[in-house]
Amino acid sequence: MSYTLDFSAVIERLPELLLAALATIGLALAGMSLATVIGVLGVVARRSRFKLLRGLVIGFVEVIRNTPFLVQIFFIFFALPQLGVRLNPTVTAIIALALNGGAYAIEIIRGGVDAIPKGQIEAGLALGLHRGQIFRHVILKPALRTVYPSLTSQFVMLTLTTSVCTSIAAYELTSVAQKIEADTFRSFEVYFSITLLYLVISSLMMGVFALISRISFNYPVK
Amino acid sequence: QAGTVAEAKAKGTVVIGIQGDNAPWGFVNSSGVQDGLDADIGKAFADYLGVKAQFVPLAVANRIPALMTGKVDVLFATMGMTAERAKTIQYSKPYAGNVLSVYGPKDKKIGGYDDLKGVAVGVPKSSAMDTAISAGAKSANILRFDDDAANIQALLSGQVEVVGGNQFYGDRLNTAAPDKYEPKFDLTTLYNGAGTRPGEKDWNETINAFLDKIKADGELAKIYDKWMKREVPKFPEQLPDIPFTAQ
Amino acid sequence: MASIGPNELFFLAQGLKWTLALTLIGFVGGGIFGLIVALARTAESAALRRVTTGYIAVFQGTPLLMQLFVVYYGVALIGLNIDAWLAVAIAFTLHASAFLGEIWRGGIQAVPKGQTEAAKALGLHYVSTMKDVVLPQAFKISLPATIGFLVQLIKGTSLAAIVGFVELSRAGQIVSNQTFRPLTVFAIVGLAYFLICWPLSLWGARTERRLQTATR
Amino acid sequence: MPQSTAAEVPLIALDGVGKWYGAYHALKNISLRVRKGEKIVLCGPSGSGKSTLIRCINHLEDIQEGKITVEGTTLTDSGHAIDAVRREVGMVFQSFNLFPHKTIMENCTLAPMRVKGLSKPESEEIARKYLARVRILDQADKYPAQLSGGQQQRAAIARALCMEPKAMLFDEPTSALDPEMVKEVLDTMIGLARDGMTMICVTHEMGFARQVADRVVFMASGEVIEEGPPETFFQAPRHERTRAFLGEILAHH
Amino acid sequence: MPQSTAAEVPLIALDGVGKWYGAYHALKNISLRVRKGEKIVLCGPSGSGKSTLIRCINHLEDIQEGKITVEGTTLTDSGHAIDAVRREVGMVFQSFNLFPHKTIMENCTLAPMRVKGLSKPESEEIARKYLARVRILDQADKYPAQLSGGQQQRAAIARALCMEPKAMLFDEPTSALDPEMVKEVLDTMIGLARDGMTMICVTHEMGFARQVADRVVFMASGEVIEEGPPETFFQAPRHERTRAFLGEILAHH
Ligand SMILES: Nc1ncnc2c1ncn2[C@@H]1O[C@H](COP(=O)(O)OP(=O)(O)OP(=O)(O)O)[C@@H](O)[C@H]1O
Ligand SMILES: Nc1ncnc2c1ncn2[C@@H]1O[C@H](COP(=O)(O)OP(=O)(O)OP(=O)(O)O)[C@@H](O)[C@H]1O
Ligand SMILES: [Mg+2]
Ligand SMILES: [Mg+2]
Repeated sequence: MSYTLDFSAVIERLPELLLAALATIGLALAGMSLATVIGVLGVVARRSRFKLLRGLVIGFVEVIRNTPFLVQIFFIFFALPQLGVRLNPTVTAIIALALNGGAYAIEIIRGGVDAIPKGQIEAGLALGLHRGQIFRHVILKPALRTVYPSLTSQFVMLTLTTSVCTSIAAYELTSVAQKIEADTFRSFEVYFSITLLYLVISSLMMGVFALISRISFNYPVK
Repeated sequence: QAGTVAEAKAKGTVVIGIQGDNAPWGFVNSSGVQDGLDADIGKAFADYLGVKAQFVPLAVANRIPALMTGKVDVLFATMGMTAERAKTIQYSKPYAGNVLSVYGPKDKKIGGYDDLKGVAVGVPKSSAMDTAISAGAKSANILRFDDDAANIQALLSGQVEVVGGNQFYGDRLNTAAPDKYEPKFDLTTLYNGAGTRPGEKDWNETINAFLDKIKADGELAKIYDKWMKREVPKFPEQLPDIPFTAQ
Repeated sequence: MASIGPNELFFLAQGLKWTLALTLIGFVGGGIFGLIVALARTAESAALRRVTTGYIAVFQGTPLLMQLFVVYYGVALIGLNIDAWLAVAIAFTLHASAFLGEIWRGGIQAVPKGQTEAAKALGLHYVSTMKDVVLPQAFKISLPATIGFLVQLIKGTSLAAIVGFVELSRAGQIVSNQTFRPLTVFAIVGLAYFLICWPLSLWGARTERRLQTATR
Repeated sequence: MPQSTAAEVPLIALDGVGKWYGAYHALKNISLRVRKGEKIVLCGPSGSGKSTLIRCINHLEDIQEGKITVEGTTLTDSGHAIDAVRREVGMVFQSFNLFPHKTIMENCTLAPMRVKGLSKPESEEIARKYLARVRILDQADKYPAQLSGGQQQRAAIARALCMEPKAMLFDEPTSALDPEMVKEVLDTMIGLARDGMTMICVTHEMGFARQVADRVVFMASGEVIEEGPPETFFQAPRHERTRAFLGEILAHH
Repeated sequence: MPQSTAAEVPLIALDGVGKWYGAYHALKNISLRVRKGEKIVLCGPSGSGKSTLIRCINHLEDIQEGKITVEGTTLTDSGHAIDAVRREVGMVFQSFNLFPHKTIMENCTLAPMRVKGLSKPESEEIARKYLARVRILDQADKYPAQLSGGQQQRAAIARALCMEPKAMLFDEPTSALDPEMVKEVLDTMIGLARDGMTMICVTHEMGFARQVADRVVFMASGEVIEEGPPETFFQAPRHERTRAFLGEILAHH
């Protein structure tokens, strides 16, 4: 079998791919930011006094973590309209990514919060701070710092998960790649190229994460 | 694995790639057996060669790689013939035609490409409907779904206003939502050809000869009637920039 | 148009069988190589550490879908024709070993340094230090994360469809294209995944809690 | 701080306090009165309930029996009473428990700003005062991890003082410190004691007890076994249990 | 164990040892000779290099300058020399470092089986002997977490003894213990010393030093400042640095 790789078709449409890569980064960033918010709020809810709220959060986390992302995004896109909620593919993708990443973030951040030495909380209480103040000023930052590596590697996975959004016709790297593949039948060239692009994107993300960590967690620890 | 026609004959099997999930063209049925128009034509081709057919169900994303890396000898994989694709693979003469139309709700006025401006149009990813509408209605908001099922579901749930579909969409839409949808206008008739690796004259010539035979002796008509419930369309003698024979 | 009957459910169950088989392959292969990756990643040789760091970056930094594709078709492209099973086994092994290697590295590094030092001071060699002292503790520490990854892997096997495996998701897609009821089909598929993954997750959470109370 | 004038009204009063952890009876019928300006040293074997006792005083643990009153406020489960008591009582822990992500200054200003609602400049003013008093004002902009153990513990003392409490509770404030750092922290505490601060201090530093304690309270198995001024306590312990304990503690020095 | 007869040949000898952590000079030109049966107490302020010194002796750290010889074997980077030395020298850590997933018995038999290649019954025989000697034979089947700190440290001592080393290194063996448990561990060590074991012991327990040390070695900033028999060391320290340190250590007791 002699197949000669010919990247000319890919190169010709490189601008399209790069634009789509930007869209992928955009989806990932939006998803992550919301996921972080969901993660923090979810942890607050899980620590709340209200049993129902705690139960809801636990249920949400379990359902999301134990079903494939594809099924989740399908439901948001195809089933919600039956309840009158119609979201366009990009919004759907962001929401699905946020919910998926959020469920993982809740579990991860909760681990960090649980790992905060009890003495820290007691010191806060002894100073007269209230539960909310303690969470906000004493627990949150050190907890995020402890779990930062797990959180960011989860977010890199979330970035790669954006490729599944192609199945609800969202605009991102994989869908554009598939379109180019369908037009030209240059499958190898297209897939090799986007594999490389994904690698670049995830490396970029890691770089940015490292930078963020250096800026926000600049306090020394023993 | 795959090789030349002579090797396939010597081995007694021809390896045929078909689509795994594109009824009624090519699909794997509930018993896990490949079925559909492409499967029947594949079987006829194996009979023609006097060998057994070994089917490999493929997805849209991997049919070309499977052919190019020799994992299959030929593709009867619902491949619409376009000039750009013909730069990569070798098409045979066409063996099926597909009337593609735009479907939409009865109460929506859509007369042609011009009416698609700014309209959300669903199409199956990598399909000829995609190609046609992309070319014809540049300012349409085209959403590309993984397959026909998702595309139809998108129309039913209102995520798109109209869809580009093949001749089977009418029935399906009618079953799901009686009297609500209708074909709006025809896009094009797209012809499907078998695919082989470029430069491999033996396969291309053998398939063309086989297609000439089943077109002539009515076997194609029988298969066509079974799956498409239609008459075999009249095939063009040539298509611009799509050579039917290997050089 | 077909409806979703026993035939379709049976077809989905067939897919489920492949899902489990693929998971097993990935987990066993990934487990063996992941151990090597974890040991290399914590080795004293800086070169070895760098190589494994790169390895992990590549396989954690690209979608599994692309890895499967590149292994299966990319290898064929350079003239090696390998069986689909072997390709999938290789791809899942590479993928899982990167993740498991990283998880277990964390476990190894979480074992207090004093443990290794005590082992060294007793004269134990590398193999015995690892086998008798560090790894048993590291595995215990990493068990929850390992189970978490196993759940991810189960869900990730759906991508093996690209090399022709009709596992649960692909089976769902096929049934959905025959019955044109994607929502119902995917609800069933989602439920099936949930029923496999959930007990695992619960088990993971339980061991995690047990570990936490044990170390307190 | 001026010495109290109404010394007969106790600042902190425990009456028949009983505390259970599940089925375990950790504190048994404890009664203790601490007058304004008084310094109490609490000692006893490990597990005797010393920490539990002082943690009950500012409601880090709740009690099942008896009554705890601080400056006239009886400690109930009501958030209001707890807040009032915690504002009057500062606490210093064995492991410092400084907030690692905040500078020493931020550690000191957090509670004044959030609990008392003071402005940032006001809080920093107060913080500077107390940081100077424990002699680490020059470390104000460092993070806890950048300080030695002794400095960290002094910072923790300053942080508690910034709430200007009426009494201070210490739970083995020097036992996590390297031997050389013990002295600087004890000196700080001696200084506080001299200034008239009311203190309850769990410690095994018997030199400190001799030097500053008004009373030494000895606990074992959740009970107060014996109490008295340090001279009599060390020279003539009445109970066998106390003698055995003192023997252990003082043996290897 | 009988007292050494050829006391003039050192069991452990350090000659001009220099050690750097990156740019930090942790040990400066250290020379030290330890005869068979000799007991050395190493003391000095935090960070003076005491731990580093004894960790170098069994090559938990490597040195950049000078020479360490143990029973005639010069410690190089060769695996062979390291193995030989580690077989002769046992080490006990501040934080015990027992293997938490193995019972006390398994902790004790692991090295004899893996390093010396003894059979399980042989190793258990030895383990029982030394567990009995540190008086925790009855705890042999428990896991470390089920023992008190003092028992854990005695188990760690037994574990090291099971390799029947010629010398033992102790790095602050009692400083992680509750006050009441210190004595039982010190007693065990005193017993070992009486039996003639060669020991180098980092500790701040000056009572122990007085009682058993042949020589006290005082370190500061990576250097040996002063050494001598305990009587002269404690009564008449020659250096200002030593006097200051002893003042600190003994002040609050
Ligand atoms: N949260 C808890 N749950 C159950 N039991 C507890 C808890 N906290 C303390 N205890 C038990 O209560 C008893 C008293 O503990 P406490 O910490 O008050 O002792 P202590 O005198 O401070 O000892 P130490 O000198 O070791 O600090 C101990 O037996 C301890 O095991
Ligand atoms: N791994 C390391 N990397 C860099 N510096 C180190 C390392 N280990 C120790 N040091 C430094 O070397 C010096 C000596 O440390 P060492 O632990 O030997 O002191 P020490 O006398 O045992 O003190 P302590 O009484 O606190 O245990 C210290 O300044 C310490 O910070
Ligand atoms: Mg206590
Ligand atoms: Mg040390």
